[in-house]
Amino acid sequence: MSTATAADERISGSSKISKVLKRPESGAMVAAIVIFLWFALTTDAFATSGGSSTWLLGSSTIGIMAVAVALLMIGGEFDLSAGAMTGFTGLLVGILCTEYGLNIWVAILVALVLALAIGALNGFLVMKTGLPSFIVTLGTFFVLQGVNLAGTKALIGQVAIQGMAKVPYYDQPRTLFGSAFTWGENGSVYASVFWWVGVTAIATWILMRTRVGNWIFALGGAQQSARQVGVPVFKAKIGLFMTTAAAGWLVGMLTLFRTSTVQANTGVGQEFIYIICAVVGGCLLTGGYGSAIGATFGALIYGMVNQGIVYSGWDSNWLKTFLGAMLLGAVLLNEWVRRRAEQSR
Amino acid sequence: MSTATAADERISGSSKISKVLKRPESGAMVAAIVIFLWFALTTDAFATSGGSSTWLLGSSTIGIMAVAVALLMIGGEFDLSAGAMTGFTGLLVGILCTEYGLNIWVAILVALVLALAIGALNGFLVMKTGLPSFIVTLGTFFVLQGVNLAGTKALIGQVAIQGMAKVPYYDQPRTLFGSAFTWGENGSVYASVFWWVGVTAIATWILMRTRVGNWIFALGGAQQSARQVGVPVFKAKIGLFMTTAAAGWLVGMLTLFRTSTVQANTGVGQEFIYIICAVVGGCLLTGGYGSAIGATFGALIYGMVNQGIVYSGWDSNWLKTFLGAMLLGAVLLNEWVRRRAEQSR
Amino acid sequence: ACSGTGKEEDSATTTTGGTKNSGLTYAVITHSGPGDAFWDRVKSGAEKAGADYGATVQYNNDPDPAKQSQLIDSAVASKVNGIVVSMANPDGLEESVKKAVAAGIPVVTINSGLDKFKDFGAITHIGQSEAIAGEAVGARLKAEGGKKAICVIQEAGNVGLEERCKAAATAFGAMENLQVDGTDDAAVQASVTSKLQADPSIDTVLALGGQYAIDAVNAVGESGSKAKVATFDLSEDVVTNIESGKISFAVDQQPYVQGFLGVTTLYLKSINGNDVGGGQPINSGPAFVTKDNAAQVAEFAAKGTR
Amino acid sequence: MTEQDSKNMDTLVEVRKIGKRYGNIIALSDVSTTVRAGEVTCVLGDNGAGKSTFIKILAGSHAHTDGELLVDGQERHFSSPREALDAGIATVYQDLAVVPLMPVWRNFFLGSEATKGKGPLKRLDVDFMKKTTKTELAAMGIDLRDVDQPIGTLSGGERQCVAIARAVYFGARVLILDEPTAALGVKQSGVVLKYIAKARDRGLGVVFITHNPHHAHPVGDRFMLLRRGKSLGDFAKADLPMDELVSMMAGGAELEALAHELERSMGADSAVVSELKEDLK
Amino acid sequence: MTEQDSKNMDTLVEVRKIGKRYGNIIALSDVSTTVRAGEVTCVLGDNGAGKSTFIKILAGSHAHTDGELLVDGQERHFSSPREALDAGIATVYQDLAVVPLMPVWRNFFLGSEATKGKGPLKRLDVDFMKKTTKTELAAMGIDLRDVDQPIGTLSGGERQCVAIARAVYFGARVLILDEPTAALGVKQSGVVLKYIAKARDRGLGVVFITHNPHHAHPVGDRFMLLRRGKSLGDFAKADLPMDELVSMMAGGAELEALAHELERSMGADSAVVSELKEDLK
Ligand SMILES: Nc1ncnc2c1ncn2[C@@H]1O[C@H](COP(=O)(O)OP(=O)(O)OP(=O)(O)O)[C@@H](O)[C@H]1O
Ligand SMILES: Nc1ncnc2c1ncn2[C@@H]1O[C@H](COP(=O)(O)OP(=O)(O)OP(=O)(O)O)[C@@H](O)[C@H]1O
Ligand SMILES: [Mg+2]
Ligand SMILES: [Mg+2]
Repeated sequence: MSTATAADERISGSSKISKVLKRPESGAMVAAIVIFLWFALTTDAFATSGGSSTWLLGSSTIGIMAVAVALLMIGGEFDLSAGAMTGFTGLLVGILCTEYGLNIWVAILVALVLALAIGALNGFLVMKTGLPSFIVTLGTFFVLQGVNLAGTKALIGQVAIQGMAKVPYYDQPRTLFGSAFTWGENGSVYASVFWWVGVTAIATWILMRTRVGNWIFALGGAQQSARQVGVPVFKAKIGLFMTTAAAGWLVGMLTLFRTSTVQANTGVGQEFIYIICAVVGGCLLTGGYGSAIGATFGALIYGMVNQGIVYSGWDSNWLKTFLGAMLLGAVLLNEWVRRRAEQSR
Repeated sequence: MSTATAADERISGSSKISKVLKRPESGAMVAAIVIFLWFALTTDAFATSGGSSTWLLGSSTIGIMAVAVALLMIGGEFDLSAGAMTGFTGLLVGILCTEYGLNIWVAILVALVLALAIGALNGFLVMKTGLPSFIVTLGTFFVLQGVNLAGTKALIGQVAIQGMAKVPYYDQPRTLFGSAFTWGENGSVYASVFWWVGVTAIATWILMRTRVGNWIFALGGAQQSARQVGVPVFKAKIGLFMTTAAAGWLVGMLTLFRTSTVQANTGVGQEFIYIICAVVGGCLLTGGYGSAIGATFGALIYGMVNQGIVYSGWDSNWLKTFLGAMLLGAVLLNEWVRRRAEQSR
Repeated sequence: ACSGTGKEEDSATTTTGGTKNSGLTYAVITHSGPGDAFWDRVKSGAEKAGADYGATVQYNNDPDPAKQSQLIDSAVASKVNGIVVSMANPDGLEESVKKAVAAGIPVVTINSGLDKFKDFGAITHIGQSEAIAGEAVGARLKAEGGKKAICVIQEAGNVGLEERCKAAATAFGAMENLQVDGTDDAAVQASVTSKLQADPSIDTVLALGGQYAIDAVNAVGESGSKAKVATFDLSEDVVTNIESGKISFAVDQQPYVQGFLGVTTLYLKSINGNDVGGGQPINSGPAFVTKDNAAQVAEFAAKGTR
Repeated sequence: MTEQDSKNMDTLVEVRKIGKRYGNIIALSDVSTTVRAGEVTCVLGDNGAGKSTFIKILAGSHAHTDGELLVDGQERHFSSPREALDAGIATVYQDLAVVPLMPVWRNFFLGSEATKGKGPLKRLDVDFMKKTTKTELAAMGIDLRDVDQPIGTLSGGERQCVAIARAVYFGARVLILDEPTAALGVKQSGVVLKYIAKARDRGLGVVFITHNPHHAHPVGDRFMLLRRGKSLGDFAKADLPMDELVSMMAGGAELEALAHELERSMGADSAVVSELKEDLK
Repeated sequence: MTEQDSKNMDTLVEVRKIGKRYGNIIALSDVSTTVRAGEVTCVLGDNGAGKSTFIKILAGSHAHTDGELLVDGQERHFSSPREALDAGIATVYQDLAVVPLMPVWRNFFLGSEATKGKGPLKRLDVDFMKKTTKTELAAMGIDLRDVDQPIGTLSGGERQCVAIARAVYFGARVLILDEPTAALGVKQSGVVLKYIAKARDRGLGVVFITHNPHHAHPVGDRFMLLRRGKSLGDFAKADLPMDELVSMMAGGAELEALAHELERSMGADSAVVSELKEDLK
């Protein structure tokens, strides 16, 4: 009865390559390669060590957030407070150190704990009230945005952290978050790039190879069904919100210790960039489908386009137009690749 | 067999009021009343004729867009280019009139036709490529944003329309779009408020009482099912995108003819405000549920909170924090009302 | 491009002047948000200078210091012949600017960064900080008899705007900030109206951009207040309103000058090794436009160069 | 009804060597049959045999990738269910095609709404639609509390009945039912069988999918058997006594093997086995 | 198995005057019964009678609003299906509870994933899960092409089989099945009946919902009848011959009325009517 032989007459030919191409991230990968080649061939500086370290740096912080946001989106939720969180943690550490002279490591830890608490609160509100996370985290976003602006002004009288470099032990966390390896002629690979790679790897492992990963897919795909087969929905969702918050903290630290400053409006408006990168990387907005590597490629595409346009010397007024056209192009290519793979897998 | 009598033993008591409260917009309505009362009682100017005409004006343009966006969201799609569209149409009319001396009515018509074409293109891309509308219209948004800035700059050498009031026949469309009735002591009800009421009424009629309205609900609720029972999915979706584009045009005209100027960044970032208002008004982000009146109340809440905070004299640095807290409060109240109604309908 | 109505010459970014092509490339990197009228004039000035000298000018901007520093890095990687940069948040740019200087690329700072340009190794600084202009405006408003004022901020958390208001408040006294949503004129007008209604003792409104001055004038009319309106930056409509007395004055920081002189300084460095200013900053303004001199600037305002 | 008779009747729909691939998955290949007016064609087959896929091609919901589909003798390639509906083909899908959040009555009339009034005042005839929904469902033995209830809150069988009542109400020439009785009680199933017989008597062509031989045998005129995406041929009712039908539906020999296996594992006197055997012969 | 016997057996789950309201809709009220080890309790009733609602309370998916639920003699109020699962109650839902976009094998093991390795290296045992899924489904007569296929692309019956196989595989003490055979072919139905009998013989308590008397009668030990949300009582199998069961499932008198009505409208010799009558008596 169960004649499950390898060669089933109900399947037409199938190749290994097309199986790989069927993964959610494959399209974004192809699109990233195309865009890299385009700018490498049309501009002088893009593919040099100096050029590539610039767009790698730009992509890295966005990439870390995009990966976390992708996990959350696969789990069926949004976090609009993710962008403001990067500013919040950075400002908090900056204020605690420059204004109140707190030990820098303690300040960093305090920021992490607060970020996790806010993430947990987001998750708790979403699960307890039954409101869409889009709205709940929008509320948190507004609140954080106000706190960032008014709090910073009230406490240090200006809207940007200054004098961070003079804080004792500044160099220790700077090594961890803000240092760079020189590379090639004038390139420098920043710490945030390594963090990015690490975060992507861990997220991929969790998604593909752990129980929690299985649950994340199920939460986004059909929460009711997941609940019915015994997935701990509540805990898993709160964990996801805390993950994005933690990523926000990480990016806040990376920003603070590389530039030694953060502004009150840092990160505002970025929340959608993260979502965009995740979607370009193959995540479904409705949840239940996507990958961490895809989000990383999405961020890479975004970063390359953003800097590539600068290298091309096009009028910056048109920047957004080029960005829009390239994004659309990348997503279309992405979709096309996936369709082709579906058809001939 | 079919003993469908009025008193079914399987239904416990049910009242008319709770039936009304079960509508999607009921919660937003209650929240709007609460917020109105709050500000009316705690500030002097909020409930005066002057005060209320101010927040009515602020709500009206957002309200028009929110209603159109709500229709689209009920139909299961987003339009992120809606905000930039208001700027685009306003700038276009301004440039055509001040720079090329085109007849003002012709310019208005040209802008409408172009807006509809862009809306149709959005819809066409979404339906043909199978990409999420979030991404497609994001592309259009970026493209429009760039066109607004760079196009305006290239054509008139600056980033805002100037000298509109000197254009021949300016007064005719101004009467239609920009005039105001004086009211009470120092109040003035602008044309846009009337447009807002009209748009809400028409949208409600369409949703509740026409075939197209039935289709819109079905599209968002289960597109595949709708298709299977013969709903013209393609046409209906494109129509919805054209509707938001037309609303963008209307708001563009209302802005241009009230202030006699439009700048290149008009409307950027507003697209999410529209979505927020629709959701506060009871629309589901996932589509298939919501109402036009609800979106109108959502816009009203947003407008009242925005101005009410100013009337209260609170530090405007905290504006966003208050806004976030009030939004969350309104949505929670909204949800609570709906739940109560569900339980005792 | 546009027809010959006396507007600014065609200003594509990569203009290679009508006469010669010097083969030089300069990057202008500012902390402006997109579509900001003030910075648009800085850009126009820089591009005009580039066109005049036959140099290529690449203008880019980002209000986030992390991204602005990446733009500087990009310029260094592209091996430009000089960089003009506005340093609203000097700490955030320090590393990148120093790297550029170390790579042998001459740097000129404009608009803000007066305190730090020397430390970072820039040739000179052009323009005055927002603080100087703000203080001048505050003092003038006070001299005109203002008692209580609001400063309308159209972009939350923008370092430059905050600094303007702060400096104006220092010189004026009772001045409060009002945050508004600069992308929605109806909301700007409504917010200013509300504020004037809520507090009738406000007699002065300071706007930070031409567009918002128009909204403020409308709001004053609507609220029935007698408040005076003053503004940063010019536009055709602002000049018209100054002439008709609805705006008492506008402060012109002469952004065009900042862009033009920035590129000019680099050009002189390239072709002649000059260090303009000799290590001292060069002031670009501010100039006040009132009813008396409005007519003179009207023509330039219409062109979008003032 | 003999093979001869049915040949003389109008052929409404004919498929020739039709096939459907989903990517590299071949769900259906080489299937040929005809749907004739006044005849009930039962499609039988194991789970995953391709029955629903076959149905979806006829209903215009999926386009076929191979072969030909002829409606009234003309070759067609439906690009949407709307076209099939316009050709008079109404379908009850296995997944029901309802919109969970919408009220029952809106679902019932979705795509074919009743209106009243003219011009801009043309509007939904809500009262008529609510009344019709209520009565049509009552006729099937479904006594709804409230037709304003979202259809997602109905029980599985109630939802199924809405889908059937809708197709019957709007069905014009061909009525396709994909496992309509699966979730239904005995009473409701009887009503559905009655509907099918009625539709046949009115001259409609009916395509009926079921796994229940007790449902298939009484109303079916012809039986088409699918197996792993391939057709094993058409049979007229006359050639097919009930027990043969059952054994055919269960894969014949394999069912007997199963009965034997059960006998071994559970003992010959086990209730299941004896019932199975009873069903078999 | 007599009434006497079953009384002596362990009571696993007991419900007392249990009830459930959805807002003002009363879906279930005043239902009492017991689930005993080694016994199959069939829950019968019309569409919308409240069977699934009853099941969902036992499964911890919905909390009851009235009455008491006792597991092993202790009063419980399950707040999530996880708690019910931990108490050894595995359920096949009528709406199957699968995640359409996820591969078959991930769905099979969802919530009870198999892992290997220790500490941070603890990871899913993918090979084992794929193999188990394939073999468990093959044992039910479902021969999948590829367990990596999203479950949403399976046929209705195939999906049903995954849900059943999963519950059987993980079922510990109580197995609840809500219309498991609805979408299944004759062969697959036979396998499910075999599973039920096997589970019973292993000493599990089984709750089985079906509309098919031919499925209910062979395996059921006790029959609980629901009508419009109310219980009409429990019956032991001995007291209930097949024909009485059928008439009870169809609402007894009402079915006869239907047969008469059909006779009038379609003629006494109509195939449907005679089949119905046959079913009736
Ligand atoms: N979430 C809900 N909200 C409101 N009413 C509901 C809800 N779920 C079920 N009902 C109602 O409760 C009644 C019982 O439903 P249930 O699903 O238990 O029936 P059932 O006996 O399983 O029927 P079937 O045999 O058709 O599956 C139905 O009339 C249904 O309309
Ligand atoms: N969208 C799809 N993509 C890939 N495979 C599919 C898709 N839809 C169906 N299939 C496969 O095609 C085969 C036939 O499916 P179909 O739904 O036609 O079966 P069926 O005969 O209706 O079965 P059942 O009696 O269980 O409903 C199944 O094996 C299924 O896995
Ligand atoms: Mg099927
Ligand atoms: Mg049920």
